[in-house]
Amino acid sequence: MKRILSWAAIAVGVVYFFLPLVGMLEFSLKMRRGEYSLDAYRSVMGDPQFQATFGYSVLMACLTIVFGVLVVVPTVFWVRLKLPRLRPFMEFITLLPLVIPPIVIVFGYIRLFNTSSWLPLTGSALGTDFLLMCGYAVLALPYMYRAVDTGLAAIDLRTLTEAAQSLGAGWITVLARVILPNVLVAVLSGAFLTFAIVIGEYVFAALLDRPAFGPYLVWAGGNKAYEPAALAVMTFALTWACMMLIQLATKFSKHTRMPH
Amino acid sequence: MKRILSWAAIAVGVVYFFLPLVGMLEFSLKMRRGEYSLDAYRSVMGDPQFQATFGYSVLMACLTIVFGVLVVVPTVFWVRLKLPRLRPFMEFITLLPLVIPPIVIVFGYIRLFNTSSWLPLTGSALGTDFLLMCGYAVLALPYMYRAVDTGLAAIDLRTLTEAAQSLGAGWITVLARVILPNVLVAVLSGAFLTFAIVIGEYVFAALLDRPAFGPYLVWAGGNKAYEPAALAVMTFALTWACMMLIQLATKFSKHTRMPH
Amino acid sequence: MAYLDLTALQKSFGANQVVKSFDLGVAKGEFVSLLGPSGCGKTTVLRMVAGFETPTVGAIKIDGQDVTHLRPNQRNIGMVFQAYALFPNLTVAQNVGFGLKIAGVSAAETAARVADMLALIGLPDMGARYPFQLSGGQQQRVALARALAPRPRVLLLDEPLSALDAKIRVSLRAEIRDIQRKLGITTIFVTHDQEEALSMSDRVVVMNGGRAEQVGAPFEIYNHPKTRFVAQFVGTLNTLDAIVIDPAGGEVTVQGQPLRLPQPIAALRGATVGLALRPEVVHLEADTAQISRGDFALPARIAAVQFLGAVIRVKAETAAGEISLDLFNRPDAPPPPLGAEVALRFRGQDVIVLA
Amino acid sequence: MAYLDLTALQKSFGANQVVKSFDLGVAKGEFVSLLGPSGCGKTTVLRMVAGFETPTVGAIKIDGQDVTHLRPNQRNIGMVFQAYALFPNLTVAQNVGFGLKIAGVSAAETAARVADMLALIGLPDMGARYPFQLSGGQQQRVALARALAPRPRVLLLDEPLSALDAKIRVSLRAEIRDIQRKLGITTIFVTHDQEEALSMSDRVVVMNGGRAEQVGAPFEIYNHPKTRFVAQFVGTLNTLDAIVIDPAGGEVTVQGQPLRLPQPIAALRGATVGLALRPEVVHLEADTAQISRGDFALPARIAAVQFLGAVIRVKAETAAGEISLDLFNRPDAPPPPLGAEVALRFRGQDVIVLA
Repeated sequence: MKRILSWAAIAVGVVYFFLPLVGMLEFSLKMRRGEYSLDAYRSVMGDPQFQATFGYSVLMACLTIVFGVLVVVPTVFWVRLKLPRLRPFMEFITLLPLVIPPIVIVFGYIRLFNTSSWLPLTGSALGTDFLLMCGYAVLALPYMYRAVDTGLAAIDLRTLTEAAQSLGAGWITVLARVILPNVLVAVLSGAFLTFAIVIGEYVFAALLDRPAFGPYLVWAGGNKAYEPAALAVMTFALTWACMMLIQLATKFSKHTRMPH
Repeated sequence: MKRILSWAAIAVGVVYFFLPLVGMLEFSLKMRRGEYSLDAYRSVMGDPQFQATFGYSVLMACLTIVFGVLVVVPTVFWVRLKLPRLRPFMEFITLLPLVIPPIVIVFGYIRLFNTSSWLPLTGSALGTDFLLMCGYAVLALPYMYRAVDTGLAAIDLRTLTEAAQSLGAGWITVLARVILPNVLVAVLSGAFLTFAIVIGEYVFAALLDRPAFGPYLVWAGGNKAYEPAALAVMTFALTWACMMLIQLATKFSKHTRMPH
Repeated sequence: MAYLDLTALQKSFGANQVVKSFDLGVAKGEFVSLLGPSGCGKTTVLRMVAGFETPTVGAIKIDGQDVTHLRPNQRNIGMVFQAYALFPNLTVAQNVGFGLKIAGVSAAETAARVADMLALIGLPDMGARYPFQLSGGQQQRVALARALAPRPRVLLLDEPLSALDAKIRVSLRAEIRDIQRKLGITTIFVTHDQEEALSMSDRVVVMNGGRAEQVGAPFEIYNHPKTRFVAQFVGTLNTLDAIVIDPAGGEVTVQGQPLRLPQPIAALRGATVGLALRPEVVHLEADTAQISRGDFALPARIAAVQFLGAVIRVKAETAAGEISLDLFNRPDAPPPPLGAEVALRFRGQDVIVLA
Repeated sequence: MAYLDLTALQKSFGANQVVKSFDLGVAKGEFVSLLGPSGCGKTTVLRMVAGFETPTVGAIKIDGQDVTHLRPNQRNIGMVFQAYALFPNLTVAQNVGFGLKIAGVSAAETAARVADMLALIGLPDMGARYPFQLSGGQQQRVALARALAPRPRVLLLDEPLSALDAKIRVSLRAEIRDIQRKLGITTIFVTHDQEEALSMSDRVVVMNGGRAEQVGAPFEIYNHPKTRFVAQFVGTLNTLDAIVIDPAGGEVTVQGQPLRLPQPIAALRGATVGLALRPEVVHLEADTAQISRGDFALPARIAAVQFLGAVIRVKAETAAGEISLDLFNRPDAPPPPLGAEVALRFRGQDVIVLA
């Protein structure tokens, strides 16, 4: 009885998530009257605005990932190895972007870097793009940090480093041959999560007035009928692909699969 | 040298986060010409729209927390105790809301529960509120799940349950006297996180057209000068208070502090 | 009829039969160990007694009452786990009093009983501490007190010493046994460590592949193993081949030397049988001239010497293979040097004939 | 001059002086153990030799070369850790070849050396496996092979057996010692387990509070401890009070009975001195009539009997306190029953006089 109940609970959860998606998928295929077709998708793909905003967001996502990885991985490695007392502080800092509303962050940026400030970033498109990327990096920080931190926690960082050193390895060899290969999966999963978050982000892009995919989605939602559903399905498919990549990356790393 | 470098990196991180806030705080105090004052705050607090939207969001946050706790805690307990093979599946499901853009989720809801659907929730204010709360619960699910799961992982669930049973405890006693007291802190930290996220959320509330605090923040940002800064500072103070409560809750539970 | 009675117990998980027809009667106040390698089913038997698993076939009776299908919280059984399993949010006193509180015992009575229990485990002043403030050994003693506080009918110990350091493990052995004797509580102890089982138990059940291979007192199990598995699992064993000369008279030859065993041998004349020798029954004679005629003595060469403290373990090479033997340390006589030529002496009555 | 030379080493962490003036010379090919309780500084000494810590004061020389301020990767030292520390992303063969690859050894030579090493540790066919596919004991053997592959000048073992099961721990002891002998590599072994230190080492350094209390062969350390700490930390010890009768002649009385020690006593006539007895030098006489005149014998009552297998540990109560003694199991003579009246016999030359 209890077993059935718990399975039922899980079924409810699945429905709760997937029903909206199925509904949207079905609707997105109904653009042509009376039959299912891919017309809505064709219409979306042909829209030059879609192409522009989507390309822009993908580029921003990639830049954010590179920026995030370069900042997070060495910092976490060093804090874990040499400044472990700073870890609670790091945890706290990286939790902030989750609890400070993005609206507040973006207002702060606008206030600080407006055209009359000492660093008028919002004055140029490129400056605003940079600001947007910084914002995205902040948004993604909790996930990137936790992913890398979990990855490094799974290996015995100090002992592996010392073992490699006693075998003649210098710092660069330690990082390149011992540490990186063992956290690559974690870094990848953090990167995919960052990608998914940036692609769907709305508040930052809208308030900084940049031509990103999120605002386009909302605009399309208000002005078109079937295309938004198609867009939503496509976005979902993309993020789903990201999820799958995370899972695959985890599976692929056979050496980290522990017995039992 | 390396030490200095790493401290410098941390300092940069702090500046990156706190400079926008400090700038905003300074600006928010400058409403009265030539001197610092709390005029902007007074103006905000007196705004009936602020009172209404903020109250609405606090209520929604509390409802979301209750809903989330009631769904998540028993599920996680049962899955850990009796269906451990389902855990990867649970991890996957609870990761979904992070990677599916909120826009897509809310479009799905609107599509599924619009006025011409089989369950026209968006037709009434109360129905839309319910939908909004469901959306918030989905948004908060990853954090609530992970908090509770980590809390349950920290205790030896199975053995503690069996120990209590062998001492004569039934299921209710096990849950009330053994399990709950030991995950309370985790549940609280998940709750505070949920609160912070709901208070600052924009996309759901805006697209479902409900009078929440997020849309009010954005509206004020576009239409007022000093008040948005004051609002941002207040929101930040609130979320900061949440963070502190999370930290305090962790500290308070002296029995879970391990000597290591 | 025994106080605790396990009759024809079987347990399968899916297609995997973990316990195959297990019978055991435990007398009131007896301390019985289930000893065996991992996967032998010993823990499953214990968990069936506790009620965490239901037997596929068979019955469990305590003091005449059939408890086979009672739930764990209805059996009045005390259990101590390998992982201590103290409730981290409760103090030591609250942990010990947990079972009493559930049983509805009054606060005053609970307090008195908790104080008694804490005195019994030698931690009378620790009541207000939290588990994380205790060492592993102290935590396990509190777990024992908690299990004993509600005066259970049977005490079950599931490898309670495995998580502890070597020194504490040894001292806690004696302490648990003392407490068990003092309270006279019927106890089942599960372990994979033969020294624990031998040193603590009234009787040992050696388990293998879901069955009991032998049940007996430690001295019996060690000196008169009934099966090859028991002989090899319990203690260290040297094996020698012998040729049967006179089966009825127990006469054999080892490397051409005659040796008389105290009992007849179930083998034909001329057959080869396996003899087993415990390391402590083999004596080392450094001066080969000292051996009198008629004694059985194998010439040997010292191959390894391990100084363990009180005991020195020597490995000697003989024509019949390597033989381990144990000597006591003697302050006036250092262990023999590597490569020394010696003689190994042993008596027919100390030999175990392997089936 | 010794091959590995530690001179006046000191190490402080902040105000905490962990190592206080430590001197040690290790001969080429010698196996030396650092034995002591946790916090005695043994691991810090090892880490200074490895280069993971820099001494506050003092010098470390290997083969005449001062390495005190060399970085760990410049010392050509092999190290094995308690936690195995195999690189999880590399196969066993890649792990073993890691140091050779860094040293720039050719692929062919590396492959040959790796094969040699895997044969040496008895895992010749495991090269293609990943660490997680091996048992703990196998992983630690691979870690040993990895440390040895680049032919280090010194091998450092940091409690390499602590994470392993009791049975594997014992068998790996002998294996490590064999490999060390075969390669003749100078080795420092850190452990808190006295049996490990005694059974494996050429010499043992007993450490306490950041200092070496005694350095000597295991037999020496065990039978002739120089300080009370060494006597009590290494092995089990019974203590008895004795009254000095004739300091120069080594005569004392224990419970009124005269006992002659082989050496003079550094105490005044009439003073009380502590005598220590190892459990294996005390003999138990069940038949008190058997004791001949002139033998020293204390009347006693059996208080506890622990059957450990080869050894039976008996606790006997005497007027001078409880005394533990070890007997070998004898298949034809069960251990004495609890409460039996016996006599304990020991000789003056087996007694340790405590300072």
